[in-house]
Amino acid sequence: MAFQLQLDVKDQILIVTFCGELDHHAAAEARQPMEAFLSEGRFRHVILVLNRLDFIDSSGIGVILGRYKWLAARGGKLVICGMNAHVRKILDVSGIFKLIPAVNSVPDAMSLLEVFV
Amino acid sequence: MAFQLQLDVKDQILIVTFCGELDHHAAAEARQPMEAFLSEGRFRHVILVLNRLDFIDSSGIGVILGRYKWLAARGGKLVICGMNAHVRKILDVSGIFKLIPAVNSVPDAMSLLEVFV
Amino acid sequence: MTAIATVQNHIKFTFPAMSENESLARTVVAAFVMSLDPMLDELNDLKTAVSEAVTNAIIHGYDERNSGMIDLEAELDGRTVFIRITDYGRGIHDLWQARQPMYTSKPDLERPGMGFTMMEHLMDEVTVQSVAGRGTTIGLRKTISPVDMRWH
Amino acid sequence: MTAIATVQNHIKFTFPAMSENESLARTVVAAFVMSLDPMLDELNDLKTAVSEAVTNAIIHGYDERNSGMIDLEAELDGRTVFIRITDYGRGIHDLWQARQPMYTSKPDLERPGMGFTMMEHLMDEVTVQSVAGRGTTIGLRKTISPVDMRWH
Ligand SMILES: Nc1ncnc2c1ncn2[C@@H]1O[C@H](COP(=O)(O)OP(=O)(O)O)[C@@H](O)[C@H]1O
Ligand SMILES: Nc1ncnc2c1ncn2[C@@H]1O[C@H](COP(=O)(O)OP(=O)(O)O)[C@@H](O)[C@H]1O
Repeated sequence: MAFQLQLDVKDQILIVTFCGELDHHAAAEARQPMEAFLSEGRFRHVILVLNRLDFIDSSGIGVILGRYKWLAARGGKLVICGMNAHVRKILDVSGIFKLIPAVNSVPDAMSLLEVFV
Repeated sequence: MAFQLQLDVKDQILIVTFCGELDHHAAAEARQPMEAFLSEGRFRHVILVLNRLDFIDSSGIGVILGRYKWLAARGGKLVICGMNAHVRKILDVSGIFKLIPAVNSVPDAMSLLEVFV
Repeated sequence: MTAIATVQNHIKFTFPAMSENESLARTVVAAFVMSLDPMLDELNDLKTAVSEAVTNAIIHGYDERNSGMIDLEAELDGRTVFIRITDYGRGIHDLWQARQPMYTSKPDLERPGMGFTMMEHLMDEVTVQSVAGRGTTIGLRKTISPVDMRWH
Repeated sequence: MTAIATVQNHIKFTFPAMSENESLARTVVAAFVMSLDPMLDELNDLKTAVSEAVTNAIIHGYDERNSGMIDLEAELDGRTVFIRITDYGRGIHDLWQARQPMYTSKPDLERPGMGFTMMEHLMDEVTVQSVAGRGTTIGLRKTISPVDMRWH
Protein backbone atom coordinates (compact mmCIF):
# COMPACT_ATOMS: atom_id res chain seq x y z
CA MET A 1 0.00 0.00 0.00
CA ALA A 2 2.57 2.56 1.08
CA PHE A 3 5.16 3.76 -1.40
CA GLN A 4 8.54 2.13 -1.93
CA LEU A 5 11.35 2.81 -4.33
CA GLN A 6 14.09 0.55 -5.61
CA LEU A 7 17.26 1.71 -7.38
CA ASP A 8 19.35 -0.52 -9.67
CA VAL A 9 22.22 0.24 -11.99
CA LYS A 10 22.92 -1.41 -15.34
CA ASP A 11 25.38 -0.23 -18.01
CA GLN A 12 25.49 3.32 -16.61
CA ILE A 13 21.71 3.51 -16.68
CA LEU A 14 19.75 4.11 -13.48
CA ILE A 15 16.77 1.79 -13.18
CA VAL A 16 14.15 3.08 -10.75
CA THR A 17 11.23 0.87 -9.67
CA PHE A 18 8.20 2.46 -8.04
CA CYS A 19 6.07 0.19 -5.81
CA GLY A 20 2.76 0.85 -4.04
CA GLU A 21 0.91 4.16 -4.14
CA LEU A 22 2.50 7.35 -5.48
CA ASP A 23 0.46 10.31 -4.28
CA HIS A 24 1.39 13.75 -2.94
CA HIS A 25 2.36 12.24 0.42
CA ALA A 26 4.76 9.77 -1.23
CA ALA A 27 6.11 12.31 -3.74
CA ALA A 28 9.02 13.38 -1.50
CA GLU A 29 9.99 9.73 -0.94
CA ALA A 30 10.07 9.21 -4.70
CA ARG A 31 11.85 12.46 -5.52
CA GLN A 32 14.65 12.65 -2.97
CA PRO A 33 16.57 9.42 -3.60
CA MET A 34 16.33 9.94 -7.37
CA GLU A 35 17.58 13.50 -7.05
CA ALA A 36 20.45 12.42 -4.81
CA PHE A 37 21.58 9.74 -7.26
CA LEU A 38 21.19 11.87 -10.37
CA SER A 39 22.94 14.93 -8.98
CA GLU A 40 26.06 12.80 -8.45
CA GLY A 41 26.32 12.95 -12.24
CA ARG A 42 27.16 9.27 -12.78
CA PHE A 43 24.00 8.49 -14.77
CA ARG A 44 22.70 10.20 -17.84
CA HIS A 45 19.61 8.07 -18.50
CA VAL A 46 16.86 6.65 -16.36
CA ILE A 47 14.44 3.75 -16.84
CA LEU A 48 11.34 4.08 -14.69
CA VAL A 49 9.72 0.69 -13.97
CA LEU A 50 6.06 1.05 -13.00
CA ASN A 51 4.69 -2.50 -13.11
CA ARG A 52 4.57 -2.68 -9.31
CA LEU A 53 2.95 0.74 -8.95
CA ASP A 54 -0.67 0.29 -7.80
CA PHE A 55 -1.83 3.90 -7.73
CA ILE A 56 -0.81 7.28 -9.15
CA ASP A 57 -2.47 10.69 -9.34
CA SER A 58 -1.40 14.06 -10.74
CA SER A 59 1.08 14.56 -7.88
CA GLY A 60 2.85 11.43 -9.12
CA ILE A 61 2.78 12.81 -12.66
CA GLY A 62 4.51 15.90 -11.25
CA VAL A 63 7.32 13.72 -9.86
CA ILE A 64 7.87 12.00 -13.21
CA LEU A 65 7.70 15.27 -15.17
CA GLY A 66 10.15 16.87 -12.74
CA ARG A 67 12.75 14.11 -13.33
CA TYR A 68 12.11 14.26 -17.07
CA LYS A 69 12.85 17.99 -17.17
CA TRP A 70 15.97 17.62 -15.06
CA LEU A 71 17.32 14.92 -17.38
CA ALA A 72 16.28 16.68 -20.58
CA ALA A 73 18.14 19.83 -19.51
CA ARG A 74 21.34 17.70 -19.27
CA GLY A 75 20.85 15.71 -22.44
CA GLY A 76 19.57 12.65 -20.55
CA LYS A 77 16.67 10.41 -21.54
CA LEU A 78 13.81 8.96 -19.50
CA VAL A 79 11.98 5.77 -20.54
CA ILE A 80 8.95 4.34 -18.77
CA CYS A 81 8.22 0.62 -18.73
CA GLY A 82 5.46 -1.63 -17.41
CA MET A 83 2.13 -0.25 -16.14
CA ASN A 84 -1.16 -1.57 -14.84
CA ALA A 85 -4.36 -0.34 -16.51
CA HIS A 86 -5.01 2.42 -13.95
CA VAL A 87 -1.48 3.86 -14.13
CA ARG A 88 -1.56 3.75 -17.93
CA LYS A 89 -4.88 5.62 -17.97
CA ILE A 90 -3.66 8.39 -15.66
CA LEU A 91 -0.41 8.79 -17.59
CA ASP A 92 -2.44 8.83 -20.80
CA VAL A 93 -4.77 11.58 -19.57
CA SER A 94 -1.77 13.61 -18.45
CA GLY A 95 -0.32 13.62 -21.98
CA ILE A 96 3.04 12.53 -20.61
CA PHE A 97 3.52 9.97 -23.40
CA LYS A 98 4.05 12.87 -25.82
CA LEU A 99 7.30 13.56 -23.98
CA ILE A 100 8.37 10.24 -22.54
CA PRO A 101 8.44 6.93 -24.45
CA ALA A 102 6.86 3.86 -22.85
CA VAL A 103 7.91 0.27 -23.59
CA ASN A 104 6.97 -3.11 -22.20
CA SER A 105 10.14 -4.33 -20.52
CA VAL A 106 13.51 -3.26 -19.15
CA PRO A 107 15.38 -4.95 -22.05
CA ASP A 108 13.19 -3.00 -24.50
CA ALA A 109 14.02 0.18 -22.61
CA MET A 110 17.73 -0.71 -22.63
CA SER A 111 17.81 -1.17 -26.37
CA LEU A 112 15.92 2.08 -26.86
CA LEU A 113 18.56 3.87 -24.79
CA GLU A 114 21.52 2.01 -26.36
CA VAL A 115 21.94 4.54 -29.15
CA PHE A 116 22.34 7.30 -26.59
CA VAL A 117 24.82 5.63 -24.21
CA MET B 1 -14.43 -9.55 2.37
CA ALA B 2 -18.18 -10.04 2.34
CA PHE B 3 -19.65 -13.19 3.82
CA GLN B 4 -20.24 -16.39 1.88
CA LEU B 5 -21.50 -19.80 2.91
CA GLN B 6 -20.97 -23.20 1.33
CA LEU B 7 -22.99 -26.32 2.09
CA ASP B 8 -21.75 -29.85 1.47
CA VAL B 9 -23.12 -33.23 2.45
CA LYS B 10 -21.09 -36.28 3.43
CA ASP B 11 -22.42 -39.47 5.07
CA GLN B 12 -25.57 -37.76 6.33
CA ILE B 13 -23.49 -35.00 7.90
CA LEU B 14 -23.96 -31.38 6.84
CA ILE B 15 -20.66 -29.62 6.25
CA VAL B 16 -20.96 -25.84 6.39
CA THR B 17 -18.05 -23.62 5.34
CA PHE B 18 -18.05 -19.95 6.37
CA CYS B 19 -15.98 -17.58 4.20
CA GLY B 20 -15.18 -13.88 4.64
CA GLU B 21 -16.49 -11.76 7.50
CA LEU B 22 -19.22 -12.94 9.84
CA ASP B 23 -20.63 -9.94 11.67
CA HIS B 24 -24.18 -8.88 12.62
CA HIS B 25 -24.87 -7.83 9.01
CA ALA B 26 -23.85 -11.25 7.68
CA ALA B 27 -25.57 -13.17 10.48
CA ALA B 28 -28.84 -13.58 8.58
CA GLU B 29 -26.97 -14.86 5.52
CA ALA B 30 -25.26 -17.44 7.71
CA ARG B 31 -28.36 -18.43 9.67
CA GLN B 32 -31.07 -18.78 7.03
CA PRO B 33 -29.60 -21.41 4.70
CA MET B 34 -28.48 -23.51 7.66
CA GLU B 35 -31.91 -23.29 9.27
CA ALA B 36 -33.60 -24.22 6.00
CA PHE B 37 -31.40 -27.28 5.54
CA LEU B 38 -31.59 -28.44 9.13
CA SER B 39 -35.33 -28.05 9.49
CA GLU B 40 -35.79 -30.54 6.63
CA GLY B 41 -34.64 -33.08 9.20
CA ARG B 42 -32.26 -35.00 6.92
CA PHE B 43 -29.15 -34.18 8.92
CA ARG B 44 -28.49 -34.75 12.58
CA HIS B 45 -24.92 -33.50 12.80
CA VAL B 46 -23.06 -30.48 11.47
CA ILE B 47 -19.39 -29.77 10.83
CA LEU B 48 -18.61 -26.07 10.74
CA VAL B 49 -15.48 -25.31 8.70
CA LEU B 50 -13.96 -21.94 9.63
CA ASN B 51 -10.55 -21.94 7.94
CA ARG B 52 -11.73 -19.47 5.31
CA LEU B 53 -13.41 -17.18 7.83
CA ASP B 54 -11.41 -13.93 8.10
CA PHE B 55 -13.39 -12.13 10.78
CA ILE B 56 -15.90 -12.89 13.51
CA ASP B 57 -17.35 -10.94 16.42
CA SER B 58 -19.91 -11.74 19.12
CA SER B 59 -22.77 -11.60 16.59
CA GLY B 60 -21.07 -14.48 14.78
CA ILE B 61 -20.72 -16.32 18.08
CA GLY B 62 -24.49 -15.89 18.45
CA VAL B 63 -25.05 -17.60 15.09
CA ILE B 64 -22.88 -20.57 16.06
CA LEU B 65 -24.45 -20.86 19.53
CA GLY B 66 -27.93 -20.68 18.00
CA ARG B 67 -27.23 -23.64 15.70
CA TYR B 68 -25.58 -25.51 18.56
CA LYS B 69 -28.69 -25.16 20.74
CA TRP B 70 -31.01 -26.18 17.91
CA LEU B 71 -28.98 -29.34 17.25
CA ALA B 72 -28.48 -30.17 20.94
CA ALA B 73 -32.25 -30.04 21.50
CA ARG B 74 -32.60 -32.72 18.80
CA GLY B 75 -29.70 -34.91 19.86
CA GLY B 76 -27.46 -33.56 17.11
CA LYS B 77 -23.78 -32.67 17.42
CA LEU B 78 -21.83 -29.68 16.17
CA VAL B 79 -18.08 -29.82 15.54
CA ILE B 80 -15.91 -26.86 14.54
CA CYS B 81 -12.81 -27.27 12.43
CA GLY B 82 -10.03 -25.01 11.14
CA MET B 83 -9.58 -21.44 12.35
CA ASN B 84 -7.19 -18.55 11.85
CA ALA B 85 -5.61 -16.98 14.95
CA HIS B 86 -8.19 -14.17 15.21
CA VAL B 87 -11.21 -16.47 14.94
CA ARG B 88 -9.69 -18.86 17.48
CA LYS B 89 -9.10 -16.00 19.91
CA ILE B 90 -12.67 -14.69 19.68
CA LEU B 91 -14.14 -18.18 20.05
CA ASP B 92 -11.82 -18.75 22.99
CA VAL B 93 -12.91 -15.57 24.76
CA SER B 94 -16.55 -16.51 24.19
CA GLY B 95 -16.10 -19.81 26.05
CA ILE B 96 -17.76 -21.66 23.18
CA PHE B 97 -15.15 -24.44 23.28
CA LYS B 98 -16.67 -25.60 26.57
CA LEU B 99 -19.74 -26.64 24.56
CA ILE B 100 -18.47 -27.34 21.07
CA PRO B 101 -15.41 -29.47 20.23
CA ALA B 102 -12.86 -28.08 17.78
CA VAL B 103 -10.60 -30.24 15.62
CA ASN B 104 -8.09 -29.55 12.87
CA SER B 105 -9.66 -31.08 9.78
CA VAL B 106 -12.90 -32.38 8.29
CA PRO B 107 -11.70 -36.04 8.48
CA ASP B 108 -10.95 -35.51 12.19
CA ALA B 109 -14.44 -34.07 12.64
CA MET B 110 -15.96 -37.00 10.72
CA SER B 111 -14.29 -39.58 12.93
CA LEU B 112 -15.36 -37.66 16.02
CA LEU B 113 -18.97 -37.83 14.79
CA GLU B 114 -18.74 -41.44 13.60
CA VAL B 115 -19.81 -42.84 16.93
CA PHE B 116 -23.01 -40.82 16.76
CA VAL B 117 -24.10 -41.57 13.19
CA MET C 1 9.11 3.32 5.00
CA THR C 2 9.95 4.88 8.35
CA ALA C 3 7.44 4.53 11.16
CA ILE C 4 6.85 7.95 12.67
CA ALA C 5 7.34 7.79 16.42
CA THR C 6 4.68 10.27 17.47
CA VAL C 7 1.70 10.89 15.26
CA GLN C 8 -1.12 13.24 16.06
CA ASN C 9 -4.22 12.50 14.07
CA HIS C 10 -7.89 12.62 14.85
CA ILE C 11 -10.80 11.79 12.59
CA LYS C 12 -14.55 11.78 12.83
CA PHE C 13 -16.67 9.43 10.77
CA THR C 14 -20.46 9.79 10.74
CA PHE C 15 -22.72 7.17 9.17
CA PRO C 16 -26.32 5.89 9.28
CA ALA C 17 -27.05 3.09 11.73
CA MET C 18 -27.41 0.38 9.08
CA SER C 19 -25.79 -3.03 9.38
CA GLU C 20 -24.16 -2.54 5.95
CA ASN C 21 -21.95 0.05 7.61
CA GLU C 22 -20.49 -2.26 10.26
CA SER C 23 -17.71 -3.39 7.94
CA LEU C 24 -17.20 0.20 6.74
CA ALA C 25 -16.56 1.31 10.34
CA ARG C 26 -14.04 -1.50 10.79
CA THR C 27 -12.26 -0.55 7.57
CA VAL C 28 -12.02 3.11 8.58
CA VAL C 29 -10.46 2.24 11.94
CA ALA C 30 -8.07 -0.26 10.36
CA ALA C 31 -6.93 2.32 7.78
CA PHE C 32 -6.62 4.97 10.49
CA VAL C 33 -4.17 2.96 12.60
CA MET C 34 -2.13 1.69 9.61
CA SER C 35 0.49 4.42 10.11
CA LEU C 36 1.43 2.68 13.39
CA ASP C 37 2.15 -0.55 11.51
CA PRO C 38 0.14 -2.63 14.01
CA MET C 39 0.49 -6.40 14.28
CA LEU C 40 -2.32 -8.35 12.59
CA ASP C 41 -3.48 -9.45 16.01
CA GLU C 42 -3.74 -5.87 17.31
CA LEU C 43 -5.55 -4.81 14.15
CA ASN C 44 -8.11 -7.59 14.57
CA ASP C 45 -8.62 -6.68 18.24
CA LEU C 46 -9.45 -3.11 17.23
CA LYS C 47 -11.72 -4.19 14.38
CA THR C 48 -13.61 -6.59 16.63
CA ALA C 49 -14.11 -4.09 19.45
CA VAL C 50 -15.32 -1.44 16.98
CA SER C 51 -17.64 -3.98 15.41
CA GLU C 52 -19.15 -4.77 18.84
CA ALA C 53 -19.75 -1.13 19.72
CA VAL C 54 -21.17 -0.20 16.31
CA THR C 55 -23.40 -3.30 16.24
CA ASN C 56 -24.73 -2.43 19.68
CA ALA C 57 -25.54 1.11 18.55
CA ILE C 58 -27.49 -0.31 15.59
CA ILE C 59 -29.31 -3.13 17.42
CA HIS C 60 -29.81 -1.70 20.89
CA GLY C 61 -29.36 2.07 20.52
CA TYR C 62 -31.62 2.39 17.48
CA ASP C 63 -33.54 -0.94 17.68
CA GLU C 64 -32.59 -1.75 14.05
CA ARG C 65 -34.85 0.95 12.66
CA ASN C 66 -32.18 1.79 10.01
CA SER C 67 -32.45 5.42 11.03
CA GLY C 68 -30.29 7.54 13.27
CA MET C 69 -26.61 8.35 12.89
CA ILE C 70 -23.51 6.96 14.54
CA ASP C 71 -20.37 9.03 15.20
CA LEU C 72 -17.05 7.26 15.25
CA GLU C 73 -14.18 9.42 16.47
CA ALA C 74 -10.62 8.14 16.51
CA GLU C 75 -7.52 9.79 17.84
CA LEU C 76 -3.86 8.86 17.86
CA ASP C 77 -1.57 10.02 20.62
CA GLY C 78 1.83 8.50 20.05
CA ARG C 79 1.07 4.78 19.73
CA THR C 80 -2.16 4.91 21.70
CA VAL C 81 -5.46 4.78 19.83
CA PHE C 82 -8.58 6.33 21.38
CA ILE C 83 -11.93 5.53 19.77
CA ARG C 84 -15.34 6.86 20.70
CA ILE C 85 -18.53 5.44 19.24
CA THR C 86 -21.66 7.45 19.89
CA ASP C 87 -25.32 6.82 19.14
CA TYR C 88 -28.24 9.10 19.94
CA GLY C 89 -30.67 6.29 20.66
CA ARG C 90 -32.42 4.75 23.66
CA GLY C 91 -29.44 4.71 26.03
CA ILE C 92 -28.64 2.09 28.67
CA HIS C 93 -30.68 2.29 31.87
CA ASP C 94 -28.65 -0.20 33.92
CA LEU C 95 -24.95 0.02 33.06
CA TRP C 96 -23.88 -2.57 35.61
CA GLN C 97 -26.31 -5.16 34.24
CA ALA C 98 -25.37 -4.34 30.63
CA ARG C 99 -21.71 -5.14 31.26
CA GLN C 100 -22.41 -8.53 32.87
CA PRO C 101 -21.12 -11.42 30.72
CA MET C 102 -23.98 -13.23 28.94
CA TYR C 103 -26.53 -10.52 29.71
CA THR C 104 -28.59 -9.43 26.71
CA SER C 105 -31.86 -7.57 26.48
CA LYS C 106 -32.53 -9.24 23.10
CA PRO C 107 -32.12 -13.03 23.49
CA ASP C 108 -34.76 -13.52 20.77
CA LEU C 109 -32.25 -12.09 18.24
CA GLU C 110 -29.63 -14.71 19.19
CA ARG C 111 -27.56 -12.02 20.90
CA PRO C 112 -25.05 -13.87 23.07
CA GLY C 113 -24.59 -10.93 25.45
CA MET C 114 -20.84 -10.94 24.87
CA GLY C 115 -20.24 -7.55 23.26
CA PHE C 116 -18.93 -5.82 26.38
CA THR C 117 -16.96 -8.92 27.38
CA MET C 118 -15.22 -8.89 23.99
CA MET C 119 -14.44 -5.17 24.13
CA GLU C 120 -13.04 -5.46 27.64
CA HIS C 121 -10.96 -8.46 26.71
CA LEU C 122 -9.50 -6.95 23.55
CA MET C 123 -8.93 -3.32 24.60
CA ASP C 124 -6.76 -1.74 27.31
CA GLU C 125 -9.75 0.25 28.56
CA VAL C 126 -13.47 0.45 27.82
CA THR C 127 -15.63 3.29 29.12
CA VAL C 128 -19.39 3.67 28.78
CA GLN C 129 -21.32 6.90 29.07
CA SER C 130 -25.06 6.67 28.60
CA VAL C 131 -28.14 8.73 29.29
CA ALA C 132 -31.50 6.95 29.02
CA GLY C 133 -33.40 8.32 26.05
CA ARG C 134 -30.41 10.35 24.86
CA GLY C 135 -27.82 7.87 23.71
CA THR C 136 -24.59 6.06 24.46
CA THR C 137 -20.88 6.71 23.98
CA ILE C 138 -18.44 3.82 24.14
CA GLY C 139 -14.78 4.75 24.63
CA LEU C 140 -12.07 2.31 23.60
CA ARG C 141 -8.35 2.67 24.27
CA LYS C 142 -5.50 0.50 23.06
CA THR C 143 -1.75 1.01 22.77
CA ILE C 144 -0.09 -0.54 19.73
CA SER C 145 3.21 -2.28 20.43
CA PRO C 146 6.38 -0.50 19.27
CA VAL C 147 7.62 -1.93 15.98
CA ASP C 148 11.20 -2.41 17.19
CA MET C 149 10.16 -4.39 20.26
CA ARG C 150 8.68 -7.23 18.21
CA TRP C 151 10.16 -10.62 17.49
CA HIS C 152 10.93 -11.36 13.88
CA MET D 1 -23.95 -12.12 -2.26
CA THR D 2 -26.77 -10.21 -3.87
CA ALA D 3 -26.13 -6.69 -5.10
CA ILE D 4 -28.79 -4.40 -3.73
CA ALA D 5 -30.38 -2.38 -6.53
CA THR D 6 -31.06 0.84 -4.66
CA VAL D 7 -28.96 1.75 -1.69
CA GLN D 8 -29.31 4.92 0.32
CA ASN D 9 -26.25 5.71 2.34
CA HIS D 10 -24.50 8.89 3.25
CA ILE D 11 -21.37 9.35 5.32
CA LYS D 12 -19.26 12.23 6.53
CA PHE D 13 -15.58 11.86 7.22
CA THR D 14 -13.62 14.68 8.86
CA PHE D 15 -9.84 14.64 9.09
CA PRO D 16 -6.87 17.00 9.52
CA ALA D 17 -5.30 18.38 6.34
CA MET D 18 -2.16 16.25 6.54
CA SER D 19 -0.72 14.39 3.56
CA GLU D 20 -0.76 11.14 5.61
CA ASN D 21 -4.54 11.26 5.32
CA GLU D 22 -4.69 11.28 1.52
CA SER D 23 -4.63 7.48 1.36
CA LEU D 24 -7.08 7.28 4.26
CA ALA D 25 -9.57 9.41 2.30
CA ARG D 26 -9.17 7.13 -0.73
CA THR D 27 -9.70 4.04 1.41
CA VAL D 28 -12.88 5.44 2.97
CA VAL D 29 -14.39 6.22 -0.43
CA ALA D 30 -13.37 2.84 -1.83
CA ALA D 31 -14.96 1.03 1.13
CA PHE D 32 -18.07 3.22 0.88
CA VAL D 33 -18.81 2.25 -2.74
CA MET D 34 -17.99 -1.45 -2.27
CA SER D 35 -21.66 -2.35 -1.84
CA LEU D 36 -22.15 -1.39 -5.52
CA ASP D 37 -19.54 -3.95 -6.57
CA PRO D 38 -17.77 -1.43 -8.85
CA MET D 39 -15.33 -2.49 -11.55
CA LEU D 40 -11.68 -2.01 -10.61
CA ASP D 41 -11.45 0.74 -13.20
CA GLU D 42 -14.38 2.66 -11.70
CA LEU D 43 -12.94 2.24 -8.22
CA ASN D 44 -9.60 3.65 -9.34
CA ASP D 45 -11.31 6.59 -11.06
CA LEU D 46 -13.04 7.47 -7.79
CA LYS D 47 -9.89 7.03 -5.72
CA THR D 48 -7.88 9.22 -8.08
CA ALA D 49 -10.45 12.03 -8.21
CA VAL D 50 -10.75 12.02 -4.41
CA SER D 51 -6.98 12.04 -4.12
CA GLU D 52 -6.80 15.13 -6.37
CA ALA D 53 -9.42 17.07 -4.43
CA VAL D 54 -8.00 16.17 -1.01
CA THR D 55 -4.44 16.95 -2.13
CA ASN D 56 -5.58 20.34 -3.42
CA ALA D 57 -7.25 21.12 -0.10
CA ILE D 58 -4.00 20.28 1.73
CA ILE D 59 -1.57 22.03 -0.64
CA HIS D 60 -3.60 24.98 -1.89
CA GLY D 61 -6.45 25.38 0.58
CA TYR D 62 -4.26 25.18 3.68
CA ASP D 63 -0.81 25.84 2.13
CA GLU D 64 0.56 22.64 3.70
CA ARG D 65 0.43 24.10 7.21
CA ASN D 66 -0.73 20.70 8.56
CA SER D 67 -3.60 22.47 10.29
CA GLY D 68 -7.22 22.87 9.32
CA MET D 69 -9.79 20.16 8.75
CA ILE D 70 -11.20 18.59 5.59
CA ASP D 71 -14.77 17.27 5.33
CA LEU D 72 -15.43 14.43 2.95
CA GLU D 73 -19.12 13.68 2.43
CA ALA D 74 -20.26 10.78 0.29
CA GLU D 75 -23.76 9.79 -0.71
CA LEU D 76 -25.23 6.91 -2.65
CA ASP D 77 -28.40 7.30 -4.63
CA GLY D 78 -29.05 4.07 -6.46
CA ARG D 79 -25.80 3.46 -8.32
CA THR D 80 -24.74 7.10 -8.40
CA VAL D 81 -22.05 8.29 -6.00
CA PHE D 82 -21.92 11.94 -4.92
CA ILE D 83 -18.82 13.14 -3.12
CA ARG D 84 -18.14 16.56 -1.63
CA ILE D 85 -14.70 17.57 -0.38
CA THR D 86 -14.60 20.78 1.61
CA ASP D 87 -11.74 22.81 3.06
CA TYR D 88 -12.01 26.03 5.04
CA GLY D 89 -8.81 27.52 3.66
CA ARG D 90 -7.78 30.29 1.28
CA GLY D 91 -10.35 29.64 -1.42
CA ILE D 92 -9.89 30.06 -5.18
CA HIS D 93 -10.02 33.63 -6.45
CA ASP D 94 -10.16 32.84 -10.18
CA LEU D 95 -12.14 29.65 -10.82
CA TRP D 96 -11.82 29.83 -14.60
CA GLN D 97 -8.04 30.04 -14.43
CA ALA D 98 -7.83 27.27 -11.81
CA ARG D 99 -9.61 24.81 -14.09
CA GLN D 100 -7.32 25.47 -17.09
CA PRO D 101 -5.19 22.43 -17.93
CA MET D 102 -1.56 22.90 -16.83
CA TYR D 103 -2.35 25.94 -14.69
CA THR D 104 -0.84 25.80 -11.22
CA SER D 105 -0.21 28.52 -8.67
CA LYS D 106 2.63 26.42 -7.19
CA PRO D 107 4.98 25.42 -10.04
CA ASP D 108 7.87 25.46 -7.54
CA LEU D 109 6.33 22.38 -5.85
CA GLU D 110 6.37 20.41 -9.12
CA ARG D 111 2.60 20.69 -9.33
CA PRO D 112 1.67 19.75 -12.88
CA GLY D 113 -1.59 21.72 -12.82
CA MET D 114 -3.55 18.62 -13.78
CA GLY D 115 -5.76 18.04 -10.76
CA PHE D 116 -8.92 19.50 -12.24
CA THR D 117 -8.20 17.90 -15.62
CA MET D 118 -7.99 14.49 -13.95
CA MET D 119 -11.18 14.98 -11.95
CA GLU D 120 -13.09 16.12 -15.03
CA HIS D 121 -11.78 13.24 -17.07
CA LEU D 122 -12.56 10.55 -14.49
CA MET D 123 -15.91 11.75 -13.11
CA ASP D 124 -19.31 12.30 -14.74
CA GLU D 125 -19.48 15.79 -13.22
CA VAL D 126 -17.19 18.08 -11.23
CA THR D 127 -18.48 21.19 -9.52
CA VAL D 128 -16.44 23.81 -7.65
CA GLN D 129 -17.77 26.24 -5.08
CA SER D 130 -15.27 28.59 -3.54
CA VAL D 131 -15.23 31.80 -1.57
CA ALA D 132 -11.89 33.60 -1.28
CA GLY D 133 -10.68 33.45 2.30
CA ARG D 134 -13.46 31.06 3.29
CA GLY D 135 -12.74 27.79 1.55
CA THR D 136 -13.58 25.46 -1.29
CA THR D 137 -16.02 22.62 -1.91
CA ILE D 138 -15.39 20.20 -4.77
CA GLY D 139 -18.38 18.11 -5.85
CA LEU D 140 -17.81 14.83 -7.70
CA ARG D 141 -20.47 12.66 -9.29
CA LYS D 142 -20.10 9.26 -10.90
CA THR D 143 -22.54 6.48 -11.75
CA ILE D 144 -21.26 2.93 -11.29
CA SER D 145 -22.17 0.53 -14.11
CA PRO D 146 -24.87 -2.06 -13.36
CA VAL D 147 -23.34 -5.42 -12.51
CA ASP D 148 -25.52 -7.39 -14.95
CA MET D 149 -24.60 -5.16 -17.91
CA ARG D 150 -20.92 -6.13 -17.75
CA TRP D 151 -19.07 -8.55 -19.97
CA HIS D 152 -17.68 -11.59 -18.30
N1 LIG E 1 -25.56 1.38 22.34
C1 LIG E 1 -26.45 0.81 23.18
N2 LIG E 1 -27.66 1.37 23.40
C2 LIG E 1 -28.57 0.79 24.23
N3 LIG E 1 -28.32 -0.35 24.92
C3 LIG E 1 -27.13 -0.96 24.75
C4 LIG E 1 -26.14 -0.42 23.89
N4 LIG E 1 -25.06 -1.24 23.94
C5 LIG E 1 -25.37 -2.23 24.78
N5 LIG E 1 -26.62 -2.09 25.29
C6 LIG E 1 -27.29 -2.98 26.28
O1 LIG E 1 -26.30 -3.78 26.89
C7 LIG E 1 -26.62 -5.18 26.70
C8 LIG E 1 -25.35 -6.00 26.63
O2 LIG E 1 -24.62 -5.68 25.47
P1 LIG E 1 -23.61 -6.75 24.85
O3 LIG E 1 -22.71 -7.25 25.93
O4 LIG E 1 -22.95 -6.13 23.68
O5 LIG E 1 -24.52 -7.96 24.41
P2 LIG E 1 -25.54 -8.13 23.17
O6 LIG E 1 -25.28 -7.06 22.14
O7 LIG E 1 -25.24 -9.48 22.65
O8 LIG E 1 -26.92 -8.00 23.73
C9 LIG E 1 -27.46 -5.22 25.46
O9 LIG E 1 -28.26 -6.37 25.39
C10 LIG E 1 -28.28 -3.93 25.61
O10 LIG E 1 -29.36 -4.11 26.48
N1 LIG F 1 -8.85 23.62 -2.51
C1 LIG F 1 -8.22 24.64 -3.13
N2 LIG F 1 -7.99 25.81 -2.47
C2 LIG F 1 -7.37 26.85 -3.06
N3 LIG F 1 -6.91 26.81 -4.33
C3 LIG F 1 -7.10 25.68 -5.07
C4 LIG F 1 -7.76 24.56 -4.51
N4 LIG F 1 -7.82 23.59 -5.45
C5 LIG F 1 -7.23 24.10 -6.54
N5 LIG F 1 -6.79 25.36 -6.33
C6 LIG F 1 -6.11 26.25 -7.30
O1 LIG F 1 -6.32 25.72 -8.60
C7 LIG F 1 -5.06 25.47 -9.24
C8 LIG F 1 -5.17 24.30 -10.20
O2 LIG F 1 -5.40 23.11 -9.48
P1 LIG F 1 -4.99 21.71 -10.11
O3 LIG F 1 -5.55 21.62 -11.49
O4 LIG F 1 -5.37 20.64 -9.16
O5 LIG F 1 -3.41 21.78 -10.23
P2 LIG F 1 -2.24 21.68 -9.13
O6 LIG F 1 -2.78 21.11 -7.88
O7 LIG F 1 -1.24 20.79 -9.77
O8 LIG F 1 -1.73 23.07 -8.92
C9 LIG F 1 -4.08 25.29 -8.12
O9 LIG F 1 -2.76 25.52 -8.49
C10 LIG F 1 -4.60 26.30 -7.09
O10 LIG F 1 -4.17 27.59 -7.39
